[in-house]
Amino acid sequence: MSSILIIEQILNGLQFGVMLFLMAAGLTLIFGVMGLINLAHGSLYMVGAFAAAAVAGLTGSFLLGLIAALIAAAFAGAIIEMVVIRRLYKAAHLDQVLATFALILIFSEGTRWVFGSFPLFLDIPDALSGPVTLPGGIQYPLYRLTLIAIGLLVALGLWALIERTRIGIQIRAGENDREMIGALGVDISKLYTLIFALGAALAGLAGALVGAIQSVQVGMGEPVLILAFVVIVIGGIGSIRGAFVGALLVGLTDTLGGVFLPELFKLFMEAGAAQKSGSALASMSIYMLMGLVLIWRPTGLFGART
Amino acid sequence: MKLNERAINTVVLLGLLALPLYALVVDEPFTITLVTRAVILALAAVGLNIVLGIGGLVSFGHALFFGIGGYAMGILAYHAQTYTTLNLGFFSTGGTKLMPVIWLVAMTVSAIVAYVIGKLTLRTSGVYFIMITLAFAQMFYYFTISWAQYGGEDGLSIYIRNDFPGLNTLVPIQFFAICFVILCSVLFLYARLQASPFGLALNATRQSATRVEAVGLDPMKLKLLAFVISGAVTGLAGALFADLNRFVSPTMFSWQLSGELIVLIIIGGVGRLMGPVIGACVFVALEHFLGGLTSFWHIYLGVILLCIVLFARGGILGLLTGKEGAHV
Amino acid sequence: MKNLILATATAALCATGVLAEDVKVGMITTLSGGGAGLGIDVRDGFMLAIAQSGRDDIEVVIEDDQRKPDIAVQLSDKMIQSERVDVMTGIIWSNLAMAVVPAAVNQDVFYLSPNAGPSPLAGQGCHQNYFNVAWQNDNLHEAAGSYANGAGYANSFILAPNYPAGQDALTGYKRMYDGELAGEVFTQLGQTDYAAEIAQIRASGADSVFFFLPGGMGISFLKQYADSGVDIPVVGPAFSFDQGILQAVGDAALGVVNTSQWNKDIDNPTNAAFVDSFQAEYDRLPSLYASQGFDTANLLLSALSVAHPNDADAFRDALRAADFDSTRGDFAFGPNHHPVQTIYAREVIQEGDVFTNKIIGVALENHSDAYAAMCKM
Amino acid sequence: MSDPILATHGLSKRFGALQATDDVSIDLRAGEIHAIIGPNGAGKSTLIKQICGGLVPDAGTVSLLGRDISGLSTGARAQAGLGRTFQISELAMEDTVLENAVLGALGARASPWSFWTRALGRTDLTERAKSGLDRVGLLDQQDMIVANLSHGQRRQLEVAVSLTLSPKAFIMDEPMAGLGAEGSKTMTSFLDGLREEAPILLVEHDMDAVFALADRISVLVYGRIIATGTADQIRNDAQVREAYLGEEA
Repeated sequence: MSSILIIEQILNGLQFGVMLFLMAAGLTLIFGVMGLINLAHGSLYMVGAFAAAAVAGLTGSFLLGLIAALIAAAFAGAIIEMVVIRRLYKAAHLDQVLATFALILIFSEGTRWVFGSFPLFLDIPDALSGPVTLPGGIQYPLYRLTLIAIGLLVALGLWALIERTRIGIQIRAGENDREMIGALGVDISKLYTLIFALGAALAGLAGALVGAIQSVQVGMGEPVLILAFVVIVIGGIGSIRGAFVGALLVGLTDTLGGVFLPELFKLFMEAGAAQKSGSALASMSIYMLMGLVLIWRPTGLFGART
Repeated sequence: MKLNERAINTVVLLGLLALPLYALVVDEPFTITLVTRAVILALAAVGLNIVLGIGGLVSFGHALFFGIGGYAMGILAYHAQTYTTLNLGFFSTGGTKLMPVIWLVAMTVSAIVAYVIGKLTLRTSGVYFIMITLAFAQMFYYFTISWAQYGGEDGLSIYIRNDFPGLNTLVPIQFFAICFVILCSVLFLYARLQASPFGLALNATRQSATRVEAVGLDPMKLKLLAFVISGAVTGLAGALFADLNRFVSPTMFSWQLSGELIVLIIIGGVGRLMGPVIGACVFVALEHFLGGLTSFWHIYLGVILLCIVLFARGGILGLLTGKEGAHV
Repeated sequence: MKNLILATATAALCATGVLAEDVKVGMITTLSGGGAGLGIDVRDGFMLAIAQSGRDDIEVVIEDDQRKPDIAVQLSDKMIQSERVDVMTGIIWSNLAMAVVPAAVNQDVFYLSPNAGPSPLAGQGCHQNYFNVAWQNDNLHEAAGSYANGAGYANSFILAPNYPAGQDALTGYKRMYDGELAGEVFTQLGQTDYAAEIAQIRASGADSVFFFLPGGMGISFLKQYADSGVDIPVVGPAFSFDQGILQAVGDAALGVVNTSQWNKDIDNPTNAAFVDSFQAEYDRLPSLYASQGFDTANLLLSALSVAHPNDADAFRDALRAADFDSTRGDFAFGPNHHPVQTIYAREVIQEGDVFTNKIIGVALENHSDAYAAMCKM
Repeated sequence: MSDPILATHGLSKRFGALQATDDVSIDLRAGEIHAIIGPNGAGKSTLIKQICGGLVPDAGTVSLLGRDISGLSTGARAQAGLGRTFQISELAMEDTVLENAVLGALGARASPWSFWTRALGRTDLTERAKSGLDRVGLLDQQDMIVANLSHGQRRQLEVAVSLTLSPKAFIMDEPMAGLGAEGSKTMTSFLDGLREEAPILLVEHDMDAVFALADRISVLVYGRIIATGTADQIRNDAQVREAYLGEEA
């Protein structure tokens, strides 16, 4: 296997990882600050993708589509926070799971009701289509490189937001002590709505960005949701840094596992069988990764120790 | 509303028995099948309720045991119906179509797997436990999807239901009878377990593991045993479910199914004897009637579930008895 | 109360066949969730043919299986035990068909498959009451292999999801394809990112790519493939180039060759009428699945004009004769009740704003399936 | 001088830069109340955790009745005879008072592995539980749900649960915390009588209670024991006054 192929696969893993980070960051923030398990986060990803596809389809502008995705997802997030989620902060995890599970049902079927059962079209903008040649002669799609850049920029922005701004201080205070931010004179319910909308917007952004290279369809959020949960659990719930590291780990494991495990199996198996068992193992690999991490560190890589 | 929980329980069980009998009289066999489905789902959820309700462990991977039970049935019956040998290295068998044997295998394998997984996962708690149990179920899900020998994603079809001595299991009411008797036995076991010293200690573990440790008991061992019992019961339900459908597939391992089992319990009432049973009846009824009304029935189901969480803490039983908690 | 008794009595009468001329058809198909588009098309095609027949003695009971095998089994029990249908149809997915069909046909119900054709039901598990009106699962892949030979491809890279239908697809392709394999990859079921596979394709030195990735997987693959700059020609079965999803793929699919037993430009009066009336009725172009639903209904109607399903032997003979005008032109059943039909190679083109397919040649003529010999009926 | 019931030998624990306990050696003798006092963050909680088994020390051992229990789990130490009460009540809040006490009795029997009999139908368990409740004066409240008890009653119940274990030594973490003046007085007189049953290692902030009860007092500052002695000795110890009471010597 050539080194070019390996580098290309690492880039692929990285791109997958940073997109997972966009999902996981919101999820982990919401859990860290509000203590809420939000299964409906994947629905916000879907909302973003559908909004982008609808607006880009009408206006022909991908950028407008992206903006629409951000607004629609943030708006949807703020609405469900104010109508439903707000009543669940003090509830048991179990009630949160059920309520947000119910939200998934409503969002998925609602979207199907509005947009129909067929996938929507969303294409990457012309300016970003096609491959570029990287140093070393690697041909790599420009759009995917852009995704990596956007993901890293968002990560940087989040870090700055949390470490360097007033809202960041409030968020960190909220993670440590929910009562304290009330004492600091912060309007908690406004802060929570804001954080929820921020998380939702990130999910919507991911949905729109990824929707352009995948298919925009009902149910697209659920597999990503499960992966995002895997990411934040590996990283340690509530930790943005953990989500970042976890996302890259999961992205790389999934991509590289799918490529290299069958190759590895071919060393001691007949090719067809190696292909089958290798890819079977690859599909389980991230769950094994998560299992191992949790057995080793029951609160994830960067989670609070008990 | 304040009704006596024991009275409600009696009414529900009697209703669960009366409906199929009525259906038998008016010759509506499908109603019997539908009630049987509710009974089996209830059984699976009763199993989950042992860890979730008494032990406070939110297992988001209980479909794992449901699936193991299903595949235990599928594999044994597959070998029996194709006259092939199942070779495990240390042991080989021609499979079987006898229900009691299948049940025993389903429960044993589920219990063993539960023991291993419990050993690995019970160190974690809260969301970590939720997710790690999910992870194990997902591993089995993906494994069975690519397990070509037993049908992979297509699953395994068993053309004729397995045998129970003295009964014709293909007759809906007779298969219902089997499932109903099992459910009642397990409910009885659950009630005894809940009131037993073990149940008391497990219940205390949920509320304060520190206290349980301070009186010299080991919460880990309590939880592990509960997990094993729970896995075995859900595994048994899985074998029955596969027999009801005469079919087993990886969807029995899916996370949606794990979620549904939790939903059943919350609808009915967490930690209550009949909570899972009431939840299963309501869920199957909603699925059947709403599904017949509109193809967008998931929206309505979602709204109903939301209302239960927001306005009926303690589930339907909590609403009816006026008591949120499970304590009798 | 009186009405209820009356209704029950009527139902009982129907069930015992006193009003023998009425026919009840049970359709279990996917109408909600991710794969709903296929089921909706099958249903609409089927109902269009029933409506056009003008017969009011056929009652069609339609239920949504949510693409879940256990729900499908439950609905099948309901159809047989409660609705007491004579004929069943509608299932889209092979795994659901495997869960439902064997039990149903063993309870003396006829089953007409409008889409799924898993190999066990074509081979050892074939049944006299089971008729497949679409194709055996391998057929379109075999046609793709045959097309690849004709196009002079000698080094294919092939990929499919790691599940039985995916494994069958690669087997089917290899059965007809004579050249070398530059690579063979199983992806994950439901996978949405194919960057890794595309990188492998780029590095493999292949002269052609064959893929079977139904539904959203295919959309993702094609969009990413088009964007990657790899320009090795692609061949696939019709499932990823169907009318319903082509619009979501867009430009990325243009020029791709795919194999299908049907296309809207097949030149026969039945097909032309079907395409026009479907568009008039539902305001969209018909898909492959709609044509299969339409053909299934017409096969049923042709048999019903000869015998009622209560007369099982006569009805079965009438089905086997396949005396109906298919949208595909010639249509006949092989000994295992699976189609013997011509499979075409199509190319994706753009007509105005709409992406659609155009037939460019024949991939396999009067093709049967590889399992017929194993069927002992 | 009799052999100590409970003793620690050179317990040390470091968290990063913080030396939480530093070479702590204390003992608890039959019939006495030995109080540990010290400013916030002095390492009292860390010390208790190391004695009871929640925290593994970097160095040092714990012995009970001359037997080294350092290697045992929390549960096993409780079995061996350490009866513990908590600063914040650790009880099954949804259960009844009696059920909580029966849990203690179960612990004493070390046998929760019974699945068929009713826990509350086993007289061996309920008798033991009720005698514990009687001892703290909660017998009349046995059917109340713990969540409905007053703060003071929960403290008493904590002690009752410990009593069902017939411990060799009590470890009590701030039993007076949150009790009003009246409650503290009752608790003080109750503990006063309890020392005959088993000696008490008492961590407490309420100085009135400490000086009224303790036979000996140890002062923990920055993880070190800086003085041990009777109430009078401690009151007059210059080092204590300086380090703890903040007075200039």
